[in-house]
Amino acid sequence: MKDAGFIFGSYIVTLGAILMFAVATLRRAKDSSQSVDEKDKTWL
Amino acid sequence: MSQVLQRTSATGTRATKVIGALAILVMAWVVVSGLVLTPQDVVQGESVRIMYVHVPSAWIAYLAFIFTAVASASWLISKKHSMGFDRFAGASAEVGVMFMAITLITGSLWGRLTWGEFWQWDPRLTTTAFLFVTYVGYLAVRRLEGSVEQRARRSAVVAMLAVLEIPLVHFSVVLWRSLHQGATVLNPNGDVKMDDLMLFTLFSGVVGFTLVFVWLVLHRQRTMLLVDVANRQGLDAAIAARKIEGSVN
Amino acid sequence: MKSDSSTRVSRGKVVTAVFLKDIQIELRSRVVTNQVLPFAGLVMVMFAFALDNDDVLQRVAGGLVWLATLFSLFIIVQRSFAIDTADGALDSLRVAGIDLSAVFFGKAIALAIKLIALEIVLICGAVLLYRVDVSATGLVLLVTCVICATSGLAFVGTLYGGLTAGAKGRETLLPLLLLPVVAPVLIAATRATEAAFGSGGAQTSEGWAWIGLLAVFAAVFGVGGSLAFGSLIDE
Amino acid sequence: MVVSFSDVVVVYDNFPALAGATFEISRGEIVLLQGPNGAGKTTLLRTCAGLLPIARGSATVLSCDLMNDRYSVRNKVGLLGHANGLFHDLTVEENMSFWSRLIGASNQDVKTAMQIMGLSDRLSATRVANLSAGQKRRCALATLIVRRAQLWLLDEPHAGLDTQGRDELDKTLRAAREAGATVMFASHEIDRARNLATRSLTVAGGLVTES
Repeated sequence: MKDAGFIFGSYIVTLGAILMFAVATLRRAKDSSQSVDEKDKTWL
Repeated sequence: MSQVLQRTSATGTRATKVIGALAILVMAWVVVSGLVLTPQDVVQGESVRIMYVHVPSAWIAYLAFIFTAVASASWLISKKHSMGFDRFAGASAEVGVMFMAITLITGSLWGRLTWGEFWQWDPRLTTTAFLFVTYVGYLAVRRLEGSVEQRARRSAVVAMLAVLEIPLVHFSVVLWRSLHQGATVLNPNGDVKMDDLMLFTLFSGVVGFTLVFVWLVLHRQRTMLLVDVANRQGLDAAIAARKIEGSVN
Repeated sequence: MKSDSSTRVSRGKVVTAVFLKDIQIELRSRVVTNQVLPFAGLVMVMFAFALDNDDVLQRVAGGLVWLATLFSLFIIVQRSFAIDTADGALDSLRVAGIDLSAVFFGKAIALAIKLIALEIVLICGAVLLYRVDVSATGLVLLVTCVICATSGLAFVGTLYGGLTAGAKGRETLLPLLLLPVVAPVLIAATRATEAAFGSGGAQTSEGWAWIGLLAVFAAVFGVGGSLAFGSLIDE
Repeated sequence: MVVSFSDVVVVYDNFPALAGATFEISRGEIVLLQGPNGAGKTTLLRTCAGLLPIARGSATVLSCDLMNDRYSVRNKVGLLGHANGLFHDLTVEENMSFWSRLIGASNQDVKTAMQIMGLSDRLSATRVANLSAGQKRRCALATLIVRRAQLWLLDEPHAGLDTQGRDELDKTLRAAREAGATVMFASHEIDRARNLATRSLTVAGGLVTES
């Protein structure tokens, strides 16, 4: 398995990027959510 | 119910939670199957395992940019100029840029293993790289100052121009490579002989990434709405403050 | 003084007026001749230093000419809109209710003239510095290539220059937006020019396939630009 | 009504430069806008010219609804902003002929306008870059006179002019009014401005009040 580093690397990059994006989005949502009225959150 | 959701995530609903849970499940299966269960490829050996993340992310990235183009066109055409179209276009482009970055990175890692090089001037690769830069530019245009409507108009026009540009870039790169013989790049996923499990894993990858895409876009789009609303409320406060300033004088 | 000011001026007149204004300002201020041209020439010389090999230089001469043109394009486009934003003339144009697609064509034609002047010098420079030969048939190809490629560059440059005019951080945003778009022009113009130069044994006939691409590019962004310019510059 | 604003909010860089402006101006008035710096005078003038989008409220200028269409009003108004809208590398005459060509004005109009603003033969061959601030202002005003706008929007038109230039400007504005035009102008030259104006409005904190 000399290629293991590359293979694991690509899985880590993929999952890591998705996770970071998700966390960043949720955090930003939380930050701006407090000041926003419930009725403006049309999805609830 | 909404109170409970409020505590966990600001932009979540039952639907996004189901999508999120499904996405995690499918992605876990893809990782396990892709890394452990599926066999080696006859030609490529272990490196074929990168395919299970590379190919789906490329698919989703292209899909995301198609959504951006359609949403931008809808914004321009629709009489009401609903901001929902604009937010969807922006969210989709952001997620698309992320998946395109993943595609380029995993692609070059895979390329290093199969071709022995990180990069080949293959038409598809080159077009993908240009697409990536183009949409990074699109996101930069979205960040230019101005009102929500200005952002929507500017970015919708830029997205439409990108639609004009992509075929031109692709065609020119194809023509460029075809005139330079000897540079026939072997197509990595083309010569993989896939058995049922491999096919199923690849298919699961596409499903899993699509779920991830939907989840991310839903949340991102709602976050954009939150930020826009928060800005608007900030504006209300600013107007009130300025009115007081005005009547004192 | 009762008459309405909105006597409509024909598009052609607006195009000519804007075009002549841009050219006249260039003739006065000599920014392209005194600053951009030396810069582009310097780029060509620096390439020669960096590559330091006559054979290589001869082979890549076409590409270097167009790369130097692209670098200069950013500067010329920025200058072209700095003229209009420096003292609020762009606002005056908007208030006067001028047809902005006519402004687009006027500015694009002026930009094309400046670029062509630059390219002629660069190509001559390539002939001298990199020792390339141009045959008579090659010259026809070269002239066609310069005209088609320059129209495309001028349309795209004016379009995105208008978008970034007056925006914060435009110096960095303009290249980011422009570079991917002009990639087809760079590829096609380079191949056509190499064919005209006969670099690496290329035949002149090979070049004509690229001219088609350049023409399509110019047409697409000419039409797209005249439609989009107004809403990009005037929100 | 030439201008009619009702609770107009205009946002500039996330800041409500106009925070609910309500006022009306009828035909033939010369209206002075007074108020401290940053009160919203410039924004008000630019909004009337159709340059800035209106966030809330409703506004009509020369029977064009600015909320739905800020473009059709433009060729009916003339705006002199803080900037002069001139090309500094061109001479006064070249600037004049550029603008008059775009508007379709006759040579005679251009000559008259330049005479009114005291742009002599010697000045007309000078590059704008070499003019003094007051001379640039006069040149900008001359391009405006050629426009023959129905509504004149002037931001500090007196600034930088000498007494003679100010007198000429006032005379020009009165003449335009005689011809049926309406004028809105902001000025810090209160005494002169009061003399010229038929009415004055106070702009403060993004609001407009009668003064």
